[in-house]
Amino acid sequence: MARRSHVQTTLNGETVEFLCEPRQSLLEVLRDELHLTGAKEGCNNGNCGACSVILDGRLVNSCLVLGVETEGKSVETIEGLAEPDKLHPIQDAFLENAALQCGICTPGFIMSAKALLDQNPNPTEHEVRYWLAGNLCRCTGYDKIVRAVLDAAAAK
Amino acid sequence: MPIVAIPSLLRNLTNGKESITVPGTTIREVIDNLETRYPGMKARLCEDDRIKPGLAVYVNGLLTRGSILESVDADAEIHFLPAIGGGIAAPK
Amino acid sequence: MRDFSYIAATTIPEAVALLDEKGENARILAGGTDLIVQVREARRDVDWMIDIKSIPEVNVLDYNADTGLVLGAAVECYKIYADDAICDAYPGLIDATTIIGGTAIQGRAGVGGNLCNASPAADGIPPLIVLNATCVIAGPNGERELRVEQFCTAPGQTALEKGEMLVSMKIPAPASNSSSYYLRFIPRNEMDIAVVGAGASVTLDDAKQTIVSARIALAAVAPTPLFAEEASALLAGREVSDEAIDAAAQAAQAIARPISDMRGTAEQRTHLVGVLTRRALNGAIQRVRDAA
Amino acid sequence: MLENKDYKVIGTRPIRHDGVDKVTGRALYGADFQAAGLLHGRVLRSPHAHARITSIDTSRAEALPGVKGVVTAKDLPDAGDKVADLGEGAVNLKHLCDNILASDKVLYKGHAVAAVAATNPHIAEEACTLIDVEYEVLPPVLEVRQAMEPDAPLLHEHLKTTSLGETADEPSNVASHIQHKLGDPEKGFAEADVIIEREFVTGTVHQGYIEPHNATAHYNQDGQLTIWCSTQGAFTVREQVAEILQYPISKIKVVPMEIGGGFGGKISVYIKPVAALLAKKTGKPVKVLMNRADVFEGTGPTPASFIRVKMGATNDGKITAAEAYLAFEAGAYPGSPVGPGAMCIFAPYNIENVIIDGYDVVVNKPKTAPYRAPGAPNAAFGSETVVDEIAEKLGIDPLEIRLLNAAKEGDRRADGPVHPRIGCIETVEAAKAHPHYTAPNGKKHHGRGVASGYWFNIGLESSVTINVNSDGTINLIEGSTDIGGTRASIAMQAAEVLGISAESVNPSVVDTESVGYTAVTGGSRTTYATGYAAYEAAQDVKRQMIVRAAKLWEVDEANVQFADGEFSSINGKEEQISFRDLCARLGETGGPIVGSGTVNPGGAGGAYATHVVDVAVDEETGKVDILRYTAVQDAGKAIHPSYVEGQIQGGAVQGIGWALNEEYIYNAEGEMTNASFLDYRMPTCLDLPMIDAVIVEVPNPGHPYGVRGVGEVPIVPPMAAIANAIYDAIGVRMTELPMSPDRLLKAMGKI
Repeated sequence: MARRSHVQTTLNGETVEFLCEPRQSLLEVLRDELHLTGAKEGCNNGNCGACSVILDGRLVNSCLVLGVETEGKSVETIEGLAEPDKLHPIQDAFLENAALQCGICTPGFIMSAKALLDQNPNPTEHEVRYWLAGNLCRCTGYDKIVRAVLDAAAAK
Repeated sequence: MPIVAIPSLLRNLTNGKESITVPGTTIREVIDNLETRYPGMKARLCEDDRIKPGLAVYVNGLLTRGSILESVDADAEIHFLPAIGGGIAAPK
Repeated sequence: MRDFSYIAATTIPEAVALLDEKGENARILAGGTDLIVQVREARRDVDWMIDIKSIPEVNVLDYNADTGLVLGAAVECYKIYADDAICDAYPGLIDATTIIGGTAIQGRAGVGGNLCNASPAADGIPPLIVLNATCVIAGPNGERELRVEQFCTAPGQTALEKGEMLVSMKIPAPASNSSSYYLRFIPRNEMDIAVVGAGASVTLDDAKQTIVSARIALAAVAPTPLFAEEASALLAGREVSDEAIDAAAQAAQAIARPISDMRGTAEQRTHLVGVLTRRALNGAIQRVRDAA
Repeated sequence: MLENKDYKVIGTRPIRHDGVDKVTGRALYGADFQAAGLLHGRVLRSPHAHARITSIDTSRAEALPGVKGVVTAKDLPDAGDKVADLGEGAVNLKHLCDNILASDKVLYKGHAVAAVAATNPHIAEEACTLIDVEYEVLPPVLEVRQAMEPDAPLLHEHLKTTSLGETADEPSNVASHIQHKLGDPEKGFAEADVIIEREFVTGTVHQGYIEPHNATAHYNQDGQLTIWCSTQGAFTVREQVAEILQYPISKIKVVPMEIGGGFGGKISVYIKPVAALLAKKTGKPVKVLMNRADVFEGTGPTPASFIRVKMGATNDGKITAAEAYLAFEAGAYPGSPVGPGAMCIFAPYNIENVIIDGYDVVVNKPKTAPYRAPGAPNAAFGSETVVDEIAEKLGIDPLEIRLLNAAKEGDRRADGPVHPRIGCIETVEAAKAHPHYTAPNGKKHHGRGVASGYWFNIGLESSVTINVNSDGTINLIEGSTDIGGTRASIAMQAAEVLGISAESVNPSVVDTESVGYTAVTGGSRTTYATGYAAYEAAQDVKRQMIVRAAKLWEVDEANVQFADGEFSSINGKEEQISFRDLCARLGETGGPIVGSGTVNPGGAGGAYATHVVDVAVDEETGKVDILRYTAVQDAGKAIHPSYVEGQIQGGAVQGIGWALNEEYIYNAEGEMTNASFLDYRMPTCLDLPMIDAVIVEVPNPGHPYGVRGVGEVPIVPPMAAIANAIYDAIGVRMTELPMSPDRLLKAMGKI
């Protein structure tokens, strides 16, 4: 077995250190080593977006990033989004719009929406749909999710 | 007396009759009386004094709990139909 | 997932030396969006992943209106389409970079990786072909260049020799009155692999009526992405017309050697080559005409 | 008759109780479960669609460092011994067990053969490659009509066709035949002026929930087995595991974690008994997770089918007779939903003369599982397309012909029973009046289609307990796992009874030792039946509170009333106390109050839906785009309209996926070649417009608030509606699902 590497990264604004095997994805590291289980495994090959996180300001599928690659980088996950006493506006919009049913895809959608609104604060419906096409939801038919993201943009 | 709709696949036992009026105040009594008139009927509907797995009993258009203990009105209409899979696991 | 070792190389010589030393079971890791899945699904045996993202040369994204574009092998898609000058100069390349995977994939995947993965269905390769791209390859014996249409040799196989790696792609500056276009057919609107892909570049005369030259390339209809050389040549000197475009489309269909698989049937693919070639050519011509 | 009256809580849109946990990533799903000393399990699956297992050698896997245990079917109790005990049911037990770990034969690619527990998932995976299994490969049977041929290879040597309790003499792949007959179909067709008969083929499709199956099991030294998992029904897991492991239910506790989608697919157990076997063997907690390919290949999809529909009508549009033949692929073991398919196929219509035959047929594919209105979508694709063709032939508007023939209260269903109060007509009328239907539809290659659908819905057992808190709130304990906001819709019904806000209810979904028996979250029953139980439990609380108020005021209980959240005394003494204030005085009036409600209601009340869709067809590529979609549905009474809309929208979109692209694609060896989200092609948000969900409320007399189940019927109409829209656009009748671009190109004669 390849030696476990020591990795230091910034996770939701805090410096963290962990040991991982090269074959462990960032998703595995988050879930199994750091016990942050908000990012979900839906397909483990980049087709569902349930594991979406933001790496150095850019949306990525954490199942397609090796844990060792995050050395010196900054990772944002769903667990870092809300303030201690206040949800992020996108989280509020998802609740207000009933934009979730089972909720398994929700953390991924919210991280993806955050990455979108960070760089495009006023997206059109088409832009929202294009940006979120890498996030699969099987429950909602997407209607309320798209509305929630548009609402969150308008609320900003 | 309750009326039992005979499923088409059981009409070979009733000489083609589509519905039979039989006495009974429970499903069990109704089936026993059917059996008296049309021997073989009970074996097609029941197993060990219970409705066969996979069969559902409707009384007056409503799905019952599927128990032979279910009581029936004097003018009840009774149907034996395949149980609905509707998101429900295989019958016990 | 099989066990492997990870090394982050910081220079080209270091990466080349590692590739040379470790041999067949070493693989370059850039965006990883294909490689990690392939190793996870045991479709590629890799013992060493050599991460090149810390090497300056593979991160170059340099466009100059006179000399063209140098596109580092590890530059992610999102950086390419975020550059307005590149969007203007090479719209066909932008077409491809905005449809490779979803947004999250585009945050990691790049055209260089798309090329080295050598999928017959790669969306990034037909635009490189029609834009006359050249691959800059580093190896134990120094650097060499190779035309992009010669880079892929079979599904998943490239012309890279032992110890060699792709450093960058060079794309000449666009000629005046020229443009490019890439499209693919997929049953959904995103997140699919091309059933067929078609790219085209055209240069028109000043009146924008006659085709001076054109290049057509196809994806997912042969073991490698194809340069449709004869179809392209048919258009040189022809007036823009449905007849000329149909003739090119038919010539493109003639070189397609598609298979039937879960993504489409051979008959469907051959049919689509005609449809998409016409649409790619018309799209590129329209772009020339729409330009101020 | 229930009226649509004003409620205080019902019909409002509060924030769901589990919402914050789910938008912050804090909600714990099955795969999120962690435990000290946890081992990781992995299942080895068959590479062949049909083969006899001649030997399994696990020694190399066991020798791999990090491997703690390997199990095969030999570790399961011998199901064969149970034949004598259980009679005919024993056959089911063998099938149930063999589907968990194959004993003698593998019947589909992906069939579980063995499993490993190791210190990490990568080692477990590697160990699976070290298990040596020898197979004698047999020819696979991959299609229902092929499987019904007399000379088809047999999956099960002892399987014989049963027809309502009668068993045939010769073995066959046809597990059962059902039939419904009403009136005189021959006479009905003789009366018809126009008769249309068409054949339809539908592909195998998967529920496509985003969360793969998962299970963690642990055996205590005292033999107590605990299973943490995502499931649609913790009690159903307990029953199935008890049967498979021959273990008492009292020794099994199932803890339902949050569940990431099910749609019927998370009722049957797959890896839960395997996790239990591995936990027993290793003495450690073992977590077994499926990956996406495992989910596609190793769990139950809904069946492919062959359907023939014949319908006749008079020139004025009256449907006089209907005939259907439905052959459904059960997968590896009997049990397709051909029964409900046969019962639903003509349910939107009042037809006097009907004959329907259904066949349940085994093939070398995963054993099918329920998927949203199982059987009904396949059936409706056929019947609703034929109705459209009849309307076209007669020059009658397609919604008008549905109104002319619509089923209503008192009409007899083809399968016999008489309809209670139903909302079929109301959904068609609402669709007809909708601005979508009245909007112009004239563009070239654009088309509009409509279709209706029916689903029974179901009742079954539910239990709810309410604990009253001293601050005027209640804790509501339930056993229905919450897949789509049912904590809210159940809590709201209790809140309505007690005159408190939805926020004053704290709903909890608990394990099998902490609440009364509750059947699965499925059959569109949860808001209906568990909501009914919550209503009853709240009524129980109310009754007890009235006793306390009477005691407080020293009046007779009969003189205490409760309305609008206030208890008051009548007949003399003027007293009043709010629910909240009385809650603060429970200690002094007799102690805590616990209310309970249990139900097994029979009046689920069927649901109808009518959908309208506009499509654009690219004639050169065969691609269909959905331009506009309106889904009308009778919800009886929408408790939380947002989540009712969500069910309608989600069901419609699953139907759109089924209509256009989703299918299991098999090669000649019986291998599924598209077992990934990349190639299975479920709709993304870029493939869709907004879905306009229109709720019609025809109260169900079988529920105190008139609730009808809403989860399943929205997936019934989309396939036919889209097929009809495609016909409207390009004049081609599509009879095969999915209506993928290559099939459209073929149908148009382009390839």
